[in-house]
Amino acid sequence: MQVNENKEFQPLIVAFCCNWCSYAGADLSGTNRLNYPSNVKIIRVPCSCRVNPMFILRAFQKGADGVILCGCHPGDCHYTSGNYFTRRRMTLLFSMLDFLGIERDRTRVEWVSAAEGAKFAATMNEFTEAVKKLGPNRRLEDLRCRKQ
Amino acid sequence: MQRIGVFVCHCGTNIAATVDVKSVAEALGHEPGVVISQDYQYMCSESGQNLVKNAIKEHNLTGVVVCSCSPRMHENTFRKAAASAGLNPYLVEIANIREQCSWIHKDIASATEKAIILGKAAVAKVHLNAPLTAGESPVAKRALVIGGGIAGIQTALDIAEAGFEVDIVEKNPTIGGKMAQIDKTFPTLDCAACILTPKMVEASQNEKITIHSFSEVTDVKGFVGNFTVTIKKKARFVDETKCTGCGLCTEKCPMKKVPNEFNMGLDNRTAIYIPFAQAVPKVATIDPNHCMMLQKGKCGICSSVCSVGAIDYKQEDRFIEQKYGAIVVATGFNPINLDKYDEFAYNQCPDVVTSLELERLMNAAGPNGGTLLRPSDKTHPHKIVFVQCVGSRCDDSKGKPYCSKICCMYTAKHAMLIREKYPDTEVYVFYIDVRTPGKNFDEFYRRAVEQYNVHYIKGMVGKVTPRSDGKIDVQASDLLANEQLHIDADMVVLAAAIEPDKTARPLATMLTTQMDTNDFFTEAHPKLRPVESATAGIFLSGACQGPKDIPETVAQASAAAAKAIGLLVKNSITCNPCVAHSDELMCNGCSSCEKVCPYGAITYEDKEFRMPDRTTAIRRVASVNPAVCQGCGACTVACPSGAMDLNGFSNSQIMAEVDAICK
Amino acid sequence: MQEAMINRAKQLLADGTVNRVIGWKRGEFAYDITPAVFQSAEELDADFVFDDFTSANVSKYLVKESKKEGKILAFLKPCDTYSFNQLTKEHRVVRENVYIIGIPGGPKLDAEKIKAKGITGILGVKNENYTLKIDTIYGEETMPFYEAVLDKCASCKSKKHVVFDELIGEDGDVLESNRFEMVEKLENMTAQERYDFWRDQFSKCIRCNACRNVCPACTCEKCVFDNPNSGVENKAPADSFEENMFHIIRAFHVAGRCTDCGECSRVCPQNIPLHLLNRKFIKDINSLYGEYQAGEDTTSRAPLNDYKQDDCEASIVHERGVE
Amino acid sequence: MNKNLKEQVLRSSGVNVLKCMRCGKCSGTCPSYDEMEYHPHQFVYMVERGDIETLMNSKSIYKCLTCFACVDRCPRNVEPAKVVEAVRLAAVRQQGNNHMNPNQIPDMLDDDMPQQAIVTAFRKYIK
Repeated sequence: MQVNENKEFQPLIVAFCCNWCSYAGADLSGTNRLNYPSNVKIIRVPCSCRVNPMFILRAFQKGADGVILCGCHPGDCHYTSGNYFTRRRMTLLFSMLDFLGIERDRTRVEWVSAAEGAKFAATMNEFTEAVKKLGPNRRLEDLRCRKQ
Repeated sequence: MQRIGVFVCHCGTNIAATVDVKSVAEALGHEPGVVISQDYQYMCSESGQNLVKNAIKEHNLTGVVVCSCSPRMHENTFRKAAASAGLNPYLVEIANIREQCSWIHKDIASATEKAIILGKAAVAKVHLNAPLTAGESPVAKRALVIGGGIAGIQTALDIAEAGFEVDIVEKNPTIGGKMAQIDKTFPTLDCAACILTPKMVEASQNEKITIHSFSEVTDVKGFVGNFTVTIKKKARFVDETKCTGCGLCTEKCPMKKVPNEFNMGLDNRTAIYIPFAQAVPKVATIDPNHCMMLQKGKCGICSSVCSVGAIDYKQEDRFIEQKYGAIVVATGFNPINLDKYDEFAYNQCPDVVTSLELERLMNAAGPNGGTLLRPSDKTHPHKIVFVQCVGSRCDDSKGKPYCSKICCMYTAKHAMLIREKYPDTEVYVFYIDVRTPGKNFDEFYRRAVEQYNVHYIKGMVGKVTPRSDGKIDVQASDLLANEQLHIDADMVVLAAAIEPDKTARPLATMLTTQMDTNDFFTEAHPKLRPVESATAGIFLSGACQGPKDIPETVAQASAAAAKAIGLLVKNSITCNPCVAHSDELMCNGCSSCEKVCPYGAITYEDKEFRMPDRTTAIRRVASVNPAVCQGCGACTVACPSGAMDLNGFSNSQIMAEVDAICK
Repeated sequence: MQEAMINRAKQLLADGTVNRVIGWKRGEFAYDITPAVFQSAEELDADFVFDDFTSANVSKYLVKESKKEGKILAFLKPCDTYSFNQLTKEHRVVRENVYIIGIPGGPKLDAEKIKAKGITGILGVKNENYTLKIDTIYGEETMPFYEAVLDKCASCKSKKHVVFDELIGEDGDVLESNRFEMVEKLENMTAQERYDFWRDQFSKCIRCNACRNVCPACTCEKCVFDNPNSGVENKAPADSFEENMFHIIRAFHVAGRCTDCGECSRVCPQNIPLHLLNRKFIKDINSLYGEYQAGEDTTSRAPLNDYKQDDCEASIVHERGVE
Repeated sequence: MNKNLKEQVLRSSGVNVLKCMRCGKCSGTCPSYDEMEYHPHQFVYMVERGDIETLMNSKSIYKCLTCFACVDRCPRNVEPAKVVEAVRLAAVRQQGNNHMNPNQIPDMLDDDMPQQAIVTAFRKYIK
């Protein structure tokens, strides 16, 4: 994302949302007209456990400044156990990114149910702000993808 | 070469007011492969769909992107439209520019920019969509109803009526649920037992219905049309097939001081008991916590008096496994625990009772044989105060945030019945609002006021203080008189909020259905699919979905039955084609995918392969059963080689979306 | 030891228990020992080597070898047996087709460390009371034995053979090791310091794929980095991102499967401490999900293919350690 | 209606008066009810309407015992006592409008007066 001198840095946030809870939660925040920044772009996946670490790295590579993964609350997964696997995978992946010195606030896992439109909006507002504070992603970017 | 059509919906002004739909259509028209890009007022309308259909035919489209509302709303609509125009329905992608764009952003420029990006992501994805064909899977012609209250009974009767086998699983020794405990029903004031017990008998006599009383569901596997359920038949220490329900054992049992749940603990029962006279099945049950034989090994009276030898102290929990095509949840409700509302002195004073306790106090089969007496001193109360909304309509920290819905009406009923039977009794009802939507409901409430002279006072009781003279001081506000009142009452009746049964939460986890924050089951759509859960094949009946009165419960029970029947009449159901599949050439056979599959959809076989060096090798490779796979994608990430991929959400499709969004 | 191994191998070949032997033979230099398959007693006598430089883990070769006709004899050091077990668990080797002789483990020597002392032209080595006598073309040199030990051996986790058909020499025990020391040191750095550390390391990567090719956990039929359809196909890193990506994904793919055999770092021509990535995962898994040693058995569920309902949330990463 | 005053009261009390569902439980529970011209539920409603000055000029603001029964029992967590306190603060903050002179206090004491009332009266007098 570009940084102009007279323009506030606008981060690009990619949000992976599971179809059953979080995507529905995002729809609900829309239905209730709860605002969150347009920086957030949602990609629908059937379950949070569909999200491969490669997708997250890919997003950073192509210019995302923050990646958030939303799924059903533990115990509520439409597929029973998907989010439990997600939780382990992402804990380890984020820990590794942190180990490599990548800012840990660029990644997040959040559980948002289909009823939590307000939580979805609040989470997105909060996450966007946190990433905004970090500034553009420089530690895990592909220079060739940087926008002018 | 791809030929993609893009259709941008205005949704009236829902989208068009914040997103410049013309420039979205214009921008997406320049995307690679896009041959036509149009906008239209209402894309989901018939003429909107025709626009899509005609474009598919006219431009020979290979893919369609609709920029509109959430795919959860109209993805199916447009898939069907595409199919009717000869395009594989899975070549349609939706860009959600309403719920996730126009409705949440205010700035037209940034909303439009985002809408274009979402559109581009959908175009990028549809480039990689493959035509998919749905497989089929058989339907087991049997339904399971969990919960044997009026909801469960009605659902079971309706399904049986349609000719299908139904099993009712009830955790208590008898079916009947809450309605069996109720004295009279509003707004007609007919006796609950008179209308419920014939239905209970009908259920027990219907040859299509099997009642598993004193049983619980312990495990659910499988999926729509093909559930395998494990039912635990708890040991009742009485052989159900032999017991005639004569009741001699309950008369002779020496352990007579067990609080009687059916009468809300207002009187006692024996350790071996039949909950009430019309119980179904009418079979005795031994309460192992109080039976001296089971506790200390001494007694055995029931066994010696039983003429058919039905008593079996060695009985153990039994587990049965059964296949079902459909499952209906009817787990019902309970009044909340009132421990934390100190101000109403519920725990201090026996004459402060809940409404359900009052039902038993007034019931002919209740502890006082139908005469309304104070629990403390068995005297006739002359002044009764009803308190509405106890624990309902509260801030989350103080109680339930919702209206319990039934309290206004049953309180009017109680007040009326008391005034009818004991005209010397003064009755006060403290209300915040009187909510009586329903056929003949407001008329009923007005009758309580106008005909029976029940004192309705707008205001809330602030404090209830039992006095040493046996009276109860009720301090309350009368908002219309702008006064604080003190009433020296003989009894106080609390309209406790209702909440879903505690068994519902673990059941929801087993069924993989969703619940709201209050533990009510979430319906698939709040308006259009009110009796289905979001999980296919699981239906909702009665108060497990939200507070409901009896007529509403019965209506929903029949609706749930109709939906279940609609499923059971099919010989097979169309499967979701968005399932995982494995590329055998890349599969390592390492079993990682199998370990994470919640459905056991993955199996392995040794296959012979021709290797690049022209030798042959036997390799262990995974294969996915498309009828069992539900398409979660857990396996795709567990697979290190990337051999496992998911139709409709493939690695390359998701990465294309990522790329388009980040471009 | 070498004698005993050759003799036993010859017996097993002679009585038909096995039809070939996987062991090691000398390469160009004395310290250049590589795995090799021997078909006959003559070949064994001619080339079979087992000495202080014999550190290569042969278990990965058994993925292919165990699927061939007849049984193969494999000599496995304790650390190699963990790799073999892990491969058995993942159905990558056919256990019945391998006759395993457990042999004592290291510590093995690192020729680079000897060369670093300015000692070149190495012809052979001898350990005499922990003084290493090195025979070179320029005469004999000496150095303290432990200064020449391979890093992976210096932090050895176990001398116990977890799978074997017979043993030559004694079986040992699982050891208390200090293997997480360096991981902890890095964890205690600031994010910027960690970033700089890894940038220094990864920027050296020439993507020779030695780490991948030697890794007994990396046995995919087709690696995602070689697969044009995977979306991450990458033959040579073009920039810092691709350097990072390869190592992150590789470490993630072996997380919970890596037995910490240390081969990746041993073979890295650029001396990138790749094992630290794997150890970070092992350390995290041990502390978050309970002690787990990949390859210890053939039945337990790998931590990433398992879960507990009360697992910690991913936010734990944000809550601990140095920012 | 004085908008600034309303905002001041809302800010200093931290109360969201819109959460009130007008059940009147606060007034039903208030031990000072009969002493007050305006009752707890009226405080909440009048603050919502912005009718602050009437409340500031009423003796009711000094009758609240700050016993917090209303706060404890309000089903919607509105916290009426905090509204009363905020209105009282608004009055106290005005210069020269002390409702009570310390010299008057001895005369006001009688046996029925609860001690808490005297303590709060003193507290309310001192700015």
